[in-house]
Amino acid sequence: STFGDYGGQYVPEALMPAVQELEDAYERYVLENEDGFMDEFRRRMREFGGRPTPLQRADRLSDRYDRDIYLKREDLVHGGAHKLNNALGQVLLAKYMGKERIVAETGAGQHGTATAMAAAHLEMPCEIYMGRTDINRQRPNVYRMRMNGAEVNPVDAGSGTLKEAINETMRDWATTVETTHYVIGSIVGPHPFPKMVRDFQAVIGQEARDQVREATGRLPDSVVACAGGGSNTMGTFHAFVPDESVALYAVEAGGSSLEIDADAGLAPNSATLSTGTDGVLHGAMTRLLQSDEGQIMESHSVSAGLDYAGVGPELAHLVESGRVTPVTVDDDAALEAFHRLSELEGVIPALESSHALGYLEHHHEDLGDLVVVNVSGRGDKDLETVLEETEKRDLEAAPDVEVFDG
Amino acid sequence: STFGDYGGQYVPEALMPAVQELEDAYERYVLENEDGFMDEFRRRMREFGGRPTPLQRADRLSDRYDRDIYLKREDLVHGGAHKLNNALGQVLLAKYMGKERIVAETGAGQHGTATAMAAAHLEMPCEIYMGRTDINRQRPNVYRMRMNGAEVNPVDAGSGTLKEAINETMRDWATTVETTHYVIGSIVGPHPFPKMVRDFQAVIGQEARDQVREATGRLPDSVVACAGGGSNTMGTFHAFVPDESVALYAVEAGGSSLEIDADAGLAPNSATLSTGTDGVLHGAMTRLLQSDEGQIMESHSVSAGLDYAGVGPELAHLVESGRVTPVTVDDDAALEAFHRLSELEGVIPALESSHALGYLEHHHEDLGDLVVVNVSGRGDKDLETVLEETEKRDLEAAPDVEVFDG
Amino acid sequence: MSREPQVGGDDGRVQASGTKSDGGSDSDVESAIRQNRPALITYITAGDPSLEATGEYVEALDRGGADLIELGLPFSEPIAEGPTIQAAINRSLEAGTTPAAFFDLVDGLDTDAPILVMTYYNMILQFGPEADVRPFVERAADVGLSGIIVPDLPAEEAGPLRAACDEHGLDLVFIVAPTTEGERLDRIMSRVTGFAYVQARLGTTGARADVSTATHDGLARLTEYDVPKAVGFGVSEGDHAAEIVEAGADGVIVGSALVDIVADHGADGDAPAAADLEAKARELKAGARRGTTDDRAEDTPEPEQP
Amino acid sequence: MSREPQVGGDDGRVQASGTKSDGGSDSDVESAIRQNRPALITYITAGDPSLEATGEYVEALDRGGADLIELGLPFSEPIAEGPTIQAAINRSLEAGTTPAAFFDLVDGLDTDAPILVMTYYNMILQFGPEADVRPFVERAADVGLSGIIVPDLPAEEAGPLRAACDEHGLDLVFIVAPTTEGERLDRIMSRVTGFAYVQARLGTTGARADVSTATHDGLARLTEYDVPKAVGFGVSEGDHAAEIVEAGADGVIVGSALVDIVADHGADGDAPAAADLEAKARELKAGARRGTTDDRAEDTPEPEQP
Repeated sequence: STFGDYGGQYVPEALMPAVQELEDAYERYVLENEDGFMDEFRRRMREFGGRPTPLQRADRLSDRYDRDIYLKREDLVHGGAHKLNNALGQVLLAKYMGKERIVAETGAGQHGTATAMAAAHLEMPCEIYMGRTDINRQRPNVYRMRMNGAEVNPVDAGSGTLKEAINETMRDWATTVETTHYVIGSIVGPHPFPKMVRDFQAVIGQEARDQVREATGRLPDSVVACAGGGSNTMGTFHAFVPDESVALYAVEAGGSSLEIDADAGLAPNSATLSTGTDGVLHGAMTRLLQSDEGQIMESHSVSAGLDYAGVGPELAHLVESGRVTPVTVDDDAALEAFHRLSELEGVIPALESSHALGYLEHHHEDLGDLVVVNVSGRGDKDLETVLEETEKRDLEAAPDVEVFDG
Repeated sequence: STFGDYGGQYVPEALMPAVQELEDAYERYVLENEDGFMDEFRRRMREFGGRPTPLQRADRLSDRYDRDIYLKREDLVHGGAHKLNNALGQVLLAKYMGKERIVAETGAGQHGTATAMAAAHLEMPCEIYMGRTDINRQRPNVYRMRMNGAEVNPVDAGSGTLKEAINETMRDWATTVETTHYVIGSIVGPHPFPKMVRDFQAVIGQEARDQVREATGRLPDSVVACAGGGSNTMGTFHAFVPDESVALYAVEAGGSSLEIDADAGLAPNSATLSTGTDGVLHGAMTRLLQSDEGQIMESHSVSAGLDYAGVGPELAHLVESGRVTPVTVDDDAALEAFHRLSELEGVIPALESSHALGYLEHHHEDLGDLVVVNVSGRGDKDLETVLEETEKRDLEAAPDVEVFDG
Repeated sequence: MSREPQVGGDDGRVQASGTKSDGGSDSDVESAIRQNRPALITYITAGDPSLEATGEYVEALDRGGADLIELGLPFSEPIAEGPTIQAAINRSLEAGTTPAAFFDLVDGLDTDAPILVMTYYNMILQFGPEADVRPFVERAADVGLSGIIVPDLPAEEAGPLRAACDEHGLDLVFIVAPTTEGERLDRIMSRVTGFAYVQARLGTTGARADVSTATHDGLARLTEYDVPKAVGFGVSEGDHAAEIVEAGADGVIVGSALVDIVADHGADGDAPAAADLEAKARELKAGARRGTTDDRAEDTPEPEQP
Repeated sequence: MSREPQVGGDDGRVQASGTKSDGGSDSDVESAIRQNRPALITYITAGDPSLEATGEYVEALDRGGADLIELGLPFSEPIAEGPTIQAAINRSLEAGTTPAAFFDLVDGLDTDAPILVMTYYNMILQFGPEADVRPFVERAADVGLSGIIVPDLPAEEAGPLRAACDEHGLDLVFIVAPTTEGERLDRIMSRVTGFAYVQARLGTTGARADVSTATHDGLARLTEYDVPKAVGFGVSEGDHAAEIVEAGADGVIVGSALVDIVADHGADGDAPAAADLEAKARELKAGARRGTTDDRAEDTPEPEQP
């Protein structure tokens, strides 16, 4: 149940039986394909989710960087991001386990919308906890969840963002654990969540590894993915971990600065792997953005989807063991990368994924001749944010959008 | 160059050489795969566009209607609709033809965004004409086009919607025809556009026909698709036209009424096939919504993407010959269907596609045991419209979305 | 306006059935050009700002020296027009102009210059109960129109209208664009009657500040064809007309510059633009004549311009 | 507060190393429960509204009859708490409460009731320079704390903390939830020291209007285990305490009801909630005693309730 020193099951006693029940279900259904669970999961991801997603050679980026750049197109998964891989897996598992209801947290809304879609598809009552601040800045995602029939429960505590939503979802789960499954949104939380979510997401790297070999006859020199909680990261990396020739780069949100303001309890970044320290949050020992005393920081990134003070324990372990290299890309470089891919390749990436693309821009010379970058989601959801943030900065890559009536 | 009495090349003399040049290019590149054009097109639609799209059994709709309902998931194409099938084909063709620039019209913005994506992908300068009214009500799509590096030219004439945008794009093309290709957005316009766009879109039905046979061992009893200009309609139907046992239903926007207000020049619907009369618009003889004198009506539908007073000449012909049955679904029923699919299946359909789904709700008993419905696009773009229109109507299928601060 | 040929207008122009140089019989339109060469062809949109005003304006242009008059019958989707004529068409449609009222207007006109109708193909198709060009052509002939120009009807699609025009003795004018070449040019020139409408440049209608050198090239390749050539798109001043005629045109077509005058005067008063239209026609006709003079002086040393 | 055992408080309670019924040596905590059965265990959040006030409040609870006092050391992510204690924790964090200042406060306290610290695992890990539980436990022992309760540390993950507590003579209290069963229950009950914190119902902390019948069931399955059992989650009134003790509990844990009192009085004045806390403690202790009486009358005909 651990990855080196990371992981574990640090949860209230009331949840331990549920966590162990889930562990049992994970082993039987996911690892052993009992009752054909994995077959059904894969079939539904194909027919409902749109898998496999393509691995696309990015011709113009390849020219720009003078090497072969391939994009793994998770933006084409139903719902617009890799999130459904996990949400569908967990909701289906909840059904196999006989649960009657699911709850989930959401920050930017991507996991919430994916869970709501999966729950509608599988006819499972669903409630999503979402911070009040996030609700007000991510209205379209709230609409989508409501359209899919999910309840959206506002969380007013604290800064009203992801951390508080997770806390509140855990409280709900602790109250309703006998009938309810908590669909956690990343490779975080108590065992077996980090392994299970990784296994559901591992399809990204499995496909990409086969596809890049088919397209080029060999393995890539580097694989690059953004890292917040880390589900797209581990999903992309997992199949490549045994390939020692393949360098793995986890690109974190450098935000506006890597310095922490401990007095204010603020980290103006989400660079947990790069700058965090060991501790326990939301059920697992991992790397955290925390004060010397152990209080969790408010993290920050222009990408709400990366904005989390923790990270998956498996990633923490792979970084500690040297297998994965953590790097950072700041808000400005991510915004530039958002515009660059939109304009050069006709793919509008999620702001999360734009961090991976920003790393490519500034460090492509370190990445070898053949690079795979995971485009974890599409950027439609980020348009308003990007416009606002771009205007503040006067970025050169940005288009003028003032075609409206004055 | 005609489909029975429909079709033709009714364009200003200045455009005739370009139309004939295109006809030649269509025959060589598209029909004869010269220089491997179609191979490259198919490869790019696979790798960039995400084809093939799945054919998904809709379990809960199948239960509801007591027959097998399959959804062709064009909402999963890059950009969120079938539009890219055509846009990528034409932009690629423009490149093969040595053109230096493309122009396109857009109404709701779906064709414009698809064209802008394809142009960015293929490094082709691109200008999109869009009515001022549409620009102001479809801002996210304007942003997306600008992000992809396309110019968006507002059209102030008339009611500032699709019809005026087409007129203006034709004027641009008439001025720049030697270096510019006009990427028309549907199976309309002068020959060879209706055939060429159909051929690019025919992949929908080709895939669906193979997929439904693989899934069920037989051909469907009915195929249902919405019809505005008709590109998703013909794209879905084309492969099934020779299968005489398969009934084909083209679902038009019934709007608020099928009655025309000729004095005001308004048709409160877009039911061209069902209620229109023969005439010439935008380069082709086809069915039109027009006054007795021949003035074109302002059409109306809650779905901006269906809101067009003409229709593809091939569809007009297939309706006249009895092969395709035209039917209508009004605004209310389309909105109900939007909510129904979102809630029952976890797929938020475009308002266009919701018309096809609305027909299913009210006439499933006429459709046989095995039905394929084309979900031509996703409904994210329609959320604001649906919320507004739903609120006006107090629809029972609609969720309450008031989770925001007061 | 009756269809009876008239000989001798108040400015000495000759209309109607003249005699072709090859001995064949010219149409009203062709005669008007040949016998008044260099001819001035004027366009305004019927019904802008009202059909009553249009009647006055047509007569003013006639007085001012127009040798042919094109009247636009408005269509809601004028894809070949620039902003000036689009706006005129919108004003006309808002004023309620219908084909029936248009024909009634023309029926009551009495001009020396033959009148042509310029409209889009769908307007022609829809005049009768079914989609059919014949009722329109029949009525056009009845009210004394001399010809038809259809901006969205290329020669390839013109079979039914060509036949109907022939049956009723109307000219069908085709447009020759800068892009029109080879076999297509031959085909168009073999099917056109009245005159060939030579488009001076690519694009839509509209007054422009200079006249393209493309005009010269465009006319040069047409010299082998016998039909009269008139050049339009972008002519707004007498000097333009002079240049065009100098380049070898048989006539000059002016539209947007006249529509601008109508627009400037608006709908106030009783056909307020009439006097200005007449003056503009005079300027343009004089310019065209100047071009002819220059043309004839081509082989002599260039004369001083006034 | 020193760690020297004290005998005899002002209400005659016995603290510190007593003698177990089986002859083994009880801890401070276990003795405080056994010897004051039914024991009243009170919780407040340290630093709400200030550490100075907390000092006063602890002494007030001590005077009011609390047999054990849990002090919450605030953590920014209190996932096991309901809204009442979450709010107290936020107030404490905003007041700048740190573990170092918390320990200093406790070091200066002088109460009859032993004090336990209740905090989340990360706070314990981070007290020293590395992620390690030992510095925290060592300091806790130094300042005279008697035990630790960690709401997010199940027995399975408690190895390092259990070892450190044993080394320093501190009790480590585990929670037993309604869902805790079978082998896990055995394991927890074999590792717990001080008392077993019996969670009356699923969910988070918080005062509720009634006490679940689950309490009875929960206690029934624990009778075979020798360690004292105290019931918490939802106790707010003397009558709740009576019911719980009647059901067989050795102690009653009250938190949110006290935190409510602290919150109601706010930060105005010098520990303004002290008197009310003392009175509430008295009410609860009396209720608990009433439950004992009822409990002992279990086998006799049910008495009339007042």
